Amino acid sequence: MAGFDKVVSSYEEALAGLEDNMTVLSGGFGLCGIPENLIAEIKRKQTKGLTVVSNNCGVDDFGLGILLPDRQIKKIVASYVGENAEFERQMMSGELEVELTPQGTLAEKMRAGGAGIPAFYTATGYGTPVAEGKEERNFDGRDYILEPAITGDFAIVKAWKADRYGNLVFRKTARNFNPLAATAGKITVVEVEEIVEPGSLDPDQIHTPGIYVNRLIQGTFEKRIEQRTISEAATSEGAK
Amino acid sequence: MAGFDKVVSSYEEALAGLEDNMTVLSGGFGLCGIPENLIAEIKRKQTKGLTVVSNNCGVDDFGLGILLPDRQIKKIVASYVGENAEFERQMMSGELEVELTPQGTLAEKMRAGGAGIPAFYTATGYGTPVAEGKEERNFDGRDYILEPAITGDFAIVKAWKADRYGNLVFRKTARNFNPLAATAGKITVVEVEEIVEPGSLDPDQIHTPGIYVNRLIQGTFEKRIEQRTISEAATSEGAK
Amino acid sequence: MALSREQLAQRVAQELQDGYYVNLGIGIPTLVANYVPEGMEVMLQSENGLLGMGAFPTENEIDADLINAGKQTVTMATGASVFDSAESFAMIRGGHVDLTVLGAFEVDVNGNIASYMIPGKLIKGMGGAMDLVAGADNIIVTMTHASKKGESKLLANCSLPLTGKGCIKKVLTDLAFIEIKDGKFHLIERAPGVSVEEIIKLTDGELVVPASVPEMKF
Amino acid sequence: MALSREQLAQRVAQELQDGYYVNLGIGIPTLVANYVPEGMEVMLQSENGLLGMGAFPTENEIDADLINAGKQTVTMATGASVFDSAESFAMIRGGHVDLTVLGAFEVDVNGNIASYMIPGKLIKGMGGAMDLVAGADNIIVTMTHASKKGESKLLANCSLPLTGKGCIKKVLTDLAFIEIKDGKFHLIERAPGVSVEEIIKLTDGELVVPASVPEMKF
Repeated sequence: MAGFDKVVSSYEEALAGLEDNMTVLSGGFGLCGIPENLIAEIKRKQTKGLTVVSNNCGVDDFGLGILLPDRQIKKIVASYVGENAEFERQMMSGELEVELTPQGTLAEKMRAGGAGIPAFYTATGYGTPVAEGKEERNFDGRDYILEPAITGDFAIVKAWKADRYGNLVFRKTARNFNPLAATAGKITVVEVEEIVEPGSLDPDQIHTPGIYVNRLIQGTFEKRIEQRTISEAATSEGAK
Repeated sequence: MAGFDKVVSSYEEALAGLEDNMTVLSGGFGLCGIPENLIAEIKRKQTKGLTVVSNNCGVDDFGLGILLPDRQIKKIVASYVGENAEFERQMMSGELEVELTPQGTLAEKMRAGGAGIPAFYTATGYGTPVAEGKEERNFDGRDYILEPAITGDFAIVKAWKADRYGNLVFRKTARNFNPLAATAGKITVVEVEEIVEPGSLDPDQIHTPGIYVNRLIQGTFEKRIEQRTISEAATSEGAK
Repeated sequence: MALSREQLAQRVAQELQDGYYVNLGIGIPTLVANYVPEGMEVMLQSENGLLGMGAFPTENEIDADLINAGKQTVTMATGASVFDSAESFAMIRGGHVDLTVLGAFEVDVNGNIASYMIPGKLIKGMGGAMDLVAGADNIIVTMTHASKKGESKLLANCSLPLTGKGCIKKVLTDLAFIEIKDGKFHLIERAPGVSVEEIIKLTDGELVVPASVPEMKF
Repeated sequence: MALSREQLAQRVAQELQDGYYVNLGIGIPTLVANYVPEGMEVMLQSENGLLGMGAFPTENEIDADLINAGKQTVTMATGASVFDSAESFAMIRGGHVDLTVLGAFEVDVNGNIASYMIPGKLIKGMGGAMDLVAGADNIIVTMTHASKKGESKLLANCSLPLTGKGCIKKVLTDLAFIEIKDGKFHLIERAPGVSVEEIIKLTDGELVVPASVPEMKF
């Protein structure tokens, strides 16, 4: 099984080879489904000058936000960055370069990067600041802009379960950008809640085939909740 | 449940509105995972002048091949068409227009059609007859061609299971082009082996969300095998 | 009188149809889910990757792996499905969502919308808004008709950076329901007790006013 | 002596590495699976949507829903996964497959390959071949060195319509193992008992021959 066994034994090994000024793609939406221990390892390593591609940049003390205080991130490509005071400070002062990218375009750019498609046209962002410097083109009477693919030196991914071959299954909306980041990293590193033996997962129900995965590690997760919202029915039930 | 219940009661109803000269996208690879009863209904209806988009065109007496004798297909977009004598005759005589498209490009064109992407670049086909008349472009030192998306008036799809809302699950390699065709039809019609109640399928394990499905019907399937290949071990075991 | 947030949501809900797949933005649009007419079913799409969003969870149901696009904990409705972000926006960009409801800072007579950035003040990002306005045929923008200072948000030309160009056809404000076509606003309905004159006064872009403008019904 | 089909497959198998994901074309390439070296594991990709193709099924295992790209009934290996055709070619086009082995009619000194059409005679289509040659870095073409009439298939310029341009770097024929670089064929190994002269005679494109050309070992 050696050839396809992707399991590594430490977070240090998981991110071996990650160097200053590399590009890192990260899965996660808000704090949901983020590779929290891999991010913590990047902080521990003190890798600097990173370009990070991720839908969001965490909060001040969790997720990608923890890489901000030591100025480990040089540039971030994201769709929404509004939950983070230090982020705002660095962005406003020009210390942090921010490339705002529409969420669907960001997802599609990662998919394209993994799928060998160098660029695609989309109507999203036409006529807006996102279109600046991009080719515009009309197809069948509608205007589109050309968006290039994104790839990364590393992709860091959080899945629910994996087999040792790196076949991945995600859970609920913690899936989000994770399968896309997984396809577009030169080295794709995945942390999961549970590793099972090959053959335990139904082949029809694997979200990310192991061919995309280089390294795999089992971790424990805080899974912090950003907006804890309870139904009124529940509150009244809770008061019973 | 009425609003999302996609189940129709007859194949006639399933393909109501299909008219001469329309474009039909079909799932299936060879004879595997083809919407065989929907194809039979098109024959029964005697709809003519169709443009059919499908990886293959069946065999003489099964699959899309049964639409050839009555000249129901005007044009086919496919990647491989080699299993069919009548097909070859019509193609050679010029009665049938054939647009050969690389398999991966065909799949991606359908996906793009469903995803609102009018065109994408791919290296597949650069410098070959497939590139004729298409824009060529260099990205990062490599040459690519521009491929437009495909959509259809109808998509005909075969899935394994569905709930009444049209959430689909495919089985093994009968998945192939089916999920892609499903996204790119103005009207997507799906036939399945089993219809279950909404809530019975695991939301994490639905291959095609019901939003893409307009009509759903339960059928019985011959599932003809094109190349019945048995392992030698099995044969010797069989001889025991 | 100007509509309340709840009335805005109620009026939008009148545009729903049985079997609609709907994407509701953050804020007032979210409230629309509370006013789905009796006997009608709609399915809510959340662009982080969920079709069939349910109610907020009870304490016991809370699941960190199940949130909506506003990052709130949610549940799944019967018949829900989950998918990745590329699939979610394939659905949106490909025009498969029947109705999209979202807020805005400004809208203009050419159907342009500005909703995501106030230069120098607010730069949080567009999230999925640019994809939503580019992908949907049927969009309702909900917003107040004018700022607290009385400055119109229905303009001849948007002054803020655009979220989308030429993609808005329907705007519901606290004062009026307005359609956009041929480079003009068209007054369709007014809020109960709000005069046509008041609407005209607070609308900067060219407004076509028919002889009779019915009041909204609730 | 010219290699047999089995020897061709055996020689290709020597290029395998433990943990390789491999796509094997129809014909001789398919046989490579029979010669995976002891103690090594490879996983076979079948472009109709299967990673981890297993052996042919027994009578009892036959499943019409489980075929390979050659439309043969197959089984799944341990750890297999199934996906749709867009995902399958995302994998191929994105360069994730470690080794691709396929047949051809002609190859030329510029790495061009013709394998899918003989105008006026054979027009079956390219299937996945154009995607495979465009997507893979590491491709081995297997074919006979010359036609039965003795016409070379290793040319200065392909005469048939191309399947891919400038994408082939390794060719294994029944006579020789050849690499393509700088617009020339380079003779790397010869089949046991086959003379360098014979290879030169049957190679139309420019062939670089080193002082000593080792025989293939099996």
